Amino acid sequence: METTINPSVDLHRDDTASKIGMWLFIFTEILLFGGLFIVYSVYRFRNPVAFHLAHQELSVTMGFINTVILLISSATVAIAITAMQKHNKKLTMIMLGLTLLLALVFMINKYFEWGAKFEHGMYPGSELMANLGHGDMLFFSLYFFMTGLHGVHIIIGMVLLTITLIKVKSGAVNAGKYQLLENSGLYWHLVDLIWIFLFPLFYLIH
Amino acid sequence: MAEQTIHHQEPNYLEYQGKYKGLAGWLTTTDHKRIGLLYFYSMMTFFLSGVVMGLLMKYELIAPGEQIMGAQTYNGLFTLHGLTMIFLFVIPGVAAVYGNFFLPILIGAKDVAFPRLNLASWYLYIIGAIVVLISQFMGDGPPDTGWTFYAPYSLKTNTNVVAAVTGAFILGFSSILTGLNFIVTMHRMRAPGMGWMRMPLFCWTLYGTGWIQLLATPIIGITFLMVMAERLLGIGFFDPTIGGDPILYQHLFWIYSHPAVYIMILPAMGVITEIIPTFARKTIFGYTAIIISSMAIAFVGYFVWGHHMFTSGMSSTSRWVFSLLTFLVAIPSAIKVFNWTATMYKGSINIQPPFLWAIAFIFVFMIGGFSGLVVGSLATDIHVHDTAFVVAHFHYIVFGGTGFAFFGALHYWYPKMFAKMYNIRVANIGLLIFFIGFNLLYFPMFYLGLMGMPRRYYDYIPMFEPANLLSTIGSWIMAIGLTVILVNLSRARKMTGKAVDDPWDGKTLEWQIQSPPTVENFEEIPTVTTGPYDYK
Amino acid sequence: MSEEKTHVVSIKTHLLVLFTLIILTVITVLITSIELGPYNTAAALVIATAKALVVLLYFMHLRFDEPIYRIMFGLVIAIFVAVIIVTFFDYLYR
Amino acid sequence: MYSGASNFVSGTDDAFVVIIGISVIFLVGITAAMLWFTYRYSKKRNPVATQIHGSNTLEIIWTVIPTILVLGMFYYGWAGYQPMIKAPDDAMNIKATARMWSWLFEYENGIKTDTLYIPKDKAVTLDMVSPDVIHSLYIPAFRVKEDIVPGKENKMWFIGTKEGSYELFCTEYCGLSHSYMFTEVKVMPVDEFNAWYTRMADNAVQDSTKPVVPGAKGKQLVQVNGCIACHSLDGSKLIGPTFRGVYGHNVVVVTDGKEREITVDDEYIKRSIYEPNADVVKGYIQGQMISYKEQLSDDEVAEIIEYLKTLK
Ligand code: HEA
Ligand code: HEA
Ligand code: HEC
Ligand code: CUA
Ligand SMILES: [Cu+2]
Repeated sequence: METTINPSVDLHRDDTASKIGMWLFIFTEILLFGGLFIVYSVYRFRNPVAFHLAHQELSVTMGFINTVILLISSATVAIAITAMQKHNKKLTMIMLGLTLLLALVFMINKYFEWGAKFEHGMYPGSELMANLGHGDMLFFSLYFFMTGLHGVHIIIGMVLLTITLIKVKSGAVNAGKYQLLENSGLYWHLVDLIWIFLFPLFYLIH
Repeated sequence: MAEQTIHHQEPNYLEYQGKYKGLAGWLTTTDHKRIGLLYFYSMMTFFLSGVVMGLLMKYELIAPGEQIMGAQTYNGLFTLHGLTMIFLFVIPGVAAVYGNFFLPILIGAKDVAFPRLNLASWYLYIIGAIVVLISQFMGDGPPDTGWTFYAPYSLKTNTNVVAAVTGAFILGFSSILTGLNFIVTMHRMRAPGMGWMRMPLFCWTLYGTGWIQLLATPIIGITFLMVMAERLLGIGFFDPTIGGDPILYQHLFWIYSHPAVYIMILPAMGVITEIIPTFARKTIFGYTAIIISSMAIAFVGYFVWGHHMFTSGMSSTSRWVFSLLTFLVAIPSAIKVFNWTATMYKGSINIQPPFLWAIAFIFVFMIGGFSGLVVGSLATDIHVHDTAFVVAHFHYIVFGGTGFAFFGALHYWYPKMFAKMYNIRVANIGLLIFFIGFNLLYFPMFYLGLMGMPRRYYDYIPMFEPANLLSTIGSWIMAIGLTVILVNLSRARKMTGKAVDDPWDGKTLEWQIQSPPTVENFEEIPTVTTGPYDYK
Repeated sequence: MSEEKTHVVSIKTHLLVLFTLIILTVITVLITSIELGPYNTAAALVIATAKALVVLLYFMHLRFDEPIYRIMFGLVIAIFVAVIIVTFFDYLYR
Repeated sequence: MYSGASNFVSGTDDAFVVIIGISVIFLVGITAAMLWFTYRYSKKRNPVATQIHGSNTLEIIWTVIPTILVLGMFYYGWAGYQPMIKAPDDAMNIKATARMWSWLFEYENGIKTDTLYIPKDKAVTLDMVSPDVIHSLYIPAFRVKEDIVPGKENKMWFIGTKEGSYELFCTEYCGLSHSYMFTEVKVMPVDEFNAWYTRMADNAVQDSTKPVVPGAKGKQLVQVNGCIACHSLDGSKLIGPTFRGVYGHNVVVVTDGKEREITVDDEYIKRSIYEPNADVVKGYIQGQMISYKEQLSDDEVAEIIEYLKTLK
């Protein structure tokens, strides 16, 4: 009777399992955005002219800067993992901090970008938006919805990275056990991946 | 039997006392068996309330004109009935209850890969259910859109669509996480010697189901989010007055909801595949073929969604493409039916309630499937789309398929789960009444559909009265049958004496351990040396 | 990490990858700013896909992981693409 | 089955016969096999099972045969559907408007009806539009059905081949009175139809010249445009307020979120019809009634008002 161990607590640690789990989760996220990409491509196909004109309202510079920021942040997370593998805790923490910082800059940028739109009276539910032509309405609906949802993912990613950073600091995540770091890294790359497609779709293509 | 209690030293999962006792012990459990039962009890509650709604609807339809409710109530009822039955009963259904309970045992593991996530899925399920429930009482009243939430009606109606959609969204996440958990479990936790090709076939169907849950559910999640955004924020996606395309909504909805019907049926087929060899005392016929057919159903099932939209005004090209693909998805189902039948050939059949449920399943599943062929064909679907014929099709295949398998599984695994045996005779009688009622209830709907009675009709012209009357009477007979079955099962719980560990002489791993299983399932992780259905 | 051999990607590789990604981004911006008609979209999407691949293979370690991850990822994308194609059977022929 | 009355009946019914026929054969065969096995190989009669692991030949056979059968079914379904795609060029055009919860048919010469009248043996095309939500036009006897999607013009065509009246249902769920969105198709011999067609057109011309009973025209308009789906004539409350005694009575309306009391006069009724959401009667839901600006001219609204005055 001494074996009153709870199996779930007792479970041996299985990093591969959590990695597969993370990848599966990433697949669902891809499909989540996938649904939106379907909507985007259908409406773009049906309203080519309006989408072309509407996209000119977005600032390529702003989008470009944000793309580069996210790319760099992806690199810093990747480096954080390398550093961890090389037992360099300090570098890991610096890289994670850098990533968080870049994420913050991204959000601030977004804030100004959206803010500028709002100032022009362009926001969900606004009069201006309600009076847009059909194609433009769809473009901006999609723009707000997709970048908004992406923003939500950035925030989730930031929370994850912060937790990881704290755990790295406390040593709970270490060179022998860094699956959490790897998983938050994967998540962060996913956020980057999605942006890689959002950027040309909204800012570039015409 | 008495010696077994001495023999096994560990407490079984029902008696086990962890940190918390009583109800709290259940609500904080991470034991896959207890979570399975949590699902079971909550699901039965929802199922029975859905059943009551069904009976009320049938009563309303007994004759033309108003019987017991107004049109608004009726519209709210079939919406809630559909939501409850689909999202709260059959989609989690067999997988969440029996998958949770038996998947780890069948592959020789102590638990699923992520036990805490597993519990979280159940909580999400309950929260989703509560939100759906809240939608009935909050705002401007129960949603009245049908479970399909077609735009633009769902954007226009003043009823409480947002809450219902939110509930469904949360339920979707619960489903995704369960699927994820199962897939990882099968990848990582098979006992030594249990290669992929030695897994019991129920596990294989759960594997296929898991992938559908992962890849299809997010699509409906995002679609529902768009509906919410459209209703709350005033941005447009589907409303035609601002350029949206309502047909695109239907595409997105069915991109999920067609694969979802295979989420419902695959584990059900898996259960049947477990039951038949056990009672035929014979190894399964065509093990590999059944695996391939499960995977084929899961895969092809992604590409047939358009058959729900044959009259929606989509292009004729996509109409025939979807019709063709729909017919292709019928083939793997056919393979399964043939293999089941072949397994019975030259067996030594032990005729027990689970086996009778399996046969009843195959019969009603065939009727459902064949009527699926009728609606899968272009010309005929133009005639019967959105009529009572479709309602008959899906009750035959959803209730007849998943529902029958659910009860079959309950009779099959009951002695393992609770270590009690129910009264076999009463179980058989219950099944008989249930089966007669079922056919009397739904068969007339085929006829009604062919005659042209549309579905979601609160009232109808006198021509349709006789068949409707018959159908209503069927619903009462079926209610009697189900009552007999459930009373029989719940009385068994209180019976004294303990069922033997392997009452059916099964060969899969769950029968090799004690009933009820211990917390850890196995005292020692078994090493597997043969295939799952090794009868000699 | 018991069973899987861990592959350490050097920091230099990561920096190189980052550099490639930024170059690719600059190229898309430049390409799409000139008039190429329909090729415009194609070019932007091809480059985006290339970038995504680089991120997947290096940052996300797909190149160094067991093949199972690549297989799963490939299948998921294949299904998604097929779904889009099937959807467009409607819109292309309306 | 239901006897048919259009050119598509034979194609569709053939598909039914083929699919249901094959299905019944398999259903009976497999059920019989199962029951026989259960009986013949029960534990009592066959105490020891023979272990058979499978047979590739059989698997191939029962994959290939259903595949062929299923492709045959697909073919019949397609063959029955294919002629529905394109209408002949000489078809007669009728505009069908579906709205919550009534039907309106407009003919080429301008007459409007709420029942569909068509000549026998002549191709008819329906141009189908909906101003509010999705509906679906279904004539069981013709084996035709097509959704009516707002913002999109769907078409349907057929030839009525048998004289008589047939049910016409709405089969896409469209809200409260979905099940009452019901009317009929009348297939008439060609000369009878032509006589009806010109008579109706003449009536329309006469109406504008000859004075008739006050409100008669308005009454017709109210029926044809489906107002009575939501407004009762007997004082009971449906989706909208009753028409009985509306004219001249006082009503509380909500305008821009503020309540005010007004007396129903010509001006107000006109606004209620053209911009129903401007003043919403208290206790009723905004957005249910849609604007009739496109459908009803000023003159017609005046006729309706005349009619409403008669409803005391
Ligand atoms: C468990 C759920 C489930 C399953 C498994 C299925 C299985 C199938 N369904 Fe069904 N379906 C639903 C649940 C399900 N369906 C629901 C809920 C709806 C309505 C949704 C709504 O609108 O509210 C629906 C609606 C629906 C439609 C839309 C109808 C309409 O609205 O007009 C169509 C059209 O093609 C269809 C087809 C099929 C087909 C071809 C199969 C096939 O997979 C069936 C395959 C099985 C067999 C064919 C029988 C076994 C085979 C043999 C015995 C061998 C012999 C076979 C041959 C010779 C081929 N279904
Ligand atoms: C698993 C899925 C499932 C199940 C099990 C059922 C079960 C039933 N359904 Fe179904 N139904 C759906 C899924 C399901 N349904 C869906 C998805 C729709 C479409 C919704 C939409 O259009 O949006 C639908 C729509 C639908 C309609 C069509 C509405 C319309 O189009 O107008 C009708 C009409 O009668 C109906 C009836 C019934 C009945 C009578 C039952 C019952 O099962 C009846 C059988 C009765 C019993 C089985 C016994 C009851 C027993 C007791 C009460 C005693 C209990 C006692 C103890 C516990 C001691 N349902
Ligand atoms: C889909 C349902 C619907 C249809 C069809 C409909 N109405 Fe209405 N109607 C309403 C509702 C709901 C209101 C009350 C809310 C409002 O004022 O918008 C209303 C209000 C009115 C009023 C103001 C009544 C009062 O008591 O002040 C008039 C007049 C009116 N409708 C006329 C018509 C006419 C004429 C038609 C047909 C050409 C018509 N309606 C068709 C739903 C409908
Ligand atoms: Cu119009 Cu249903
Ligand atoms: Cu389907």
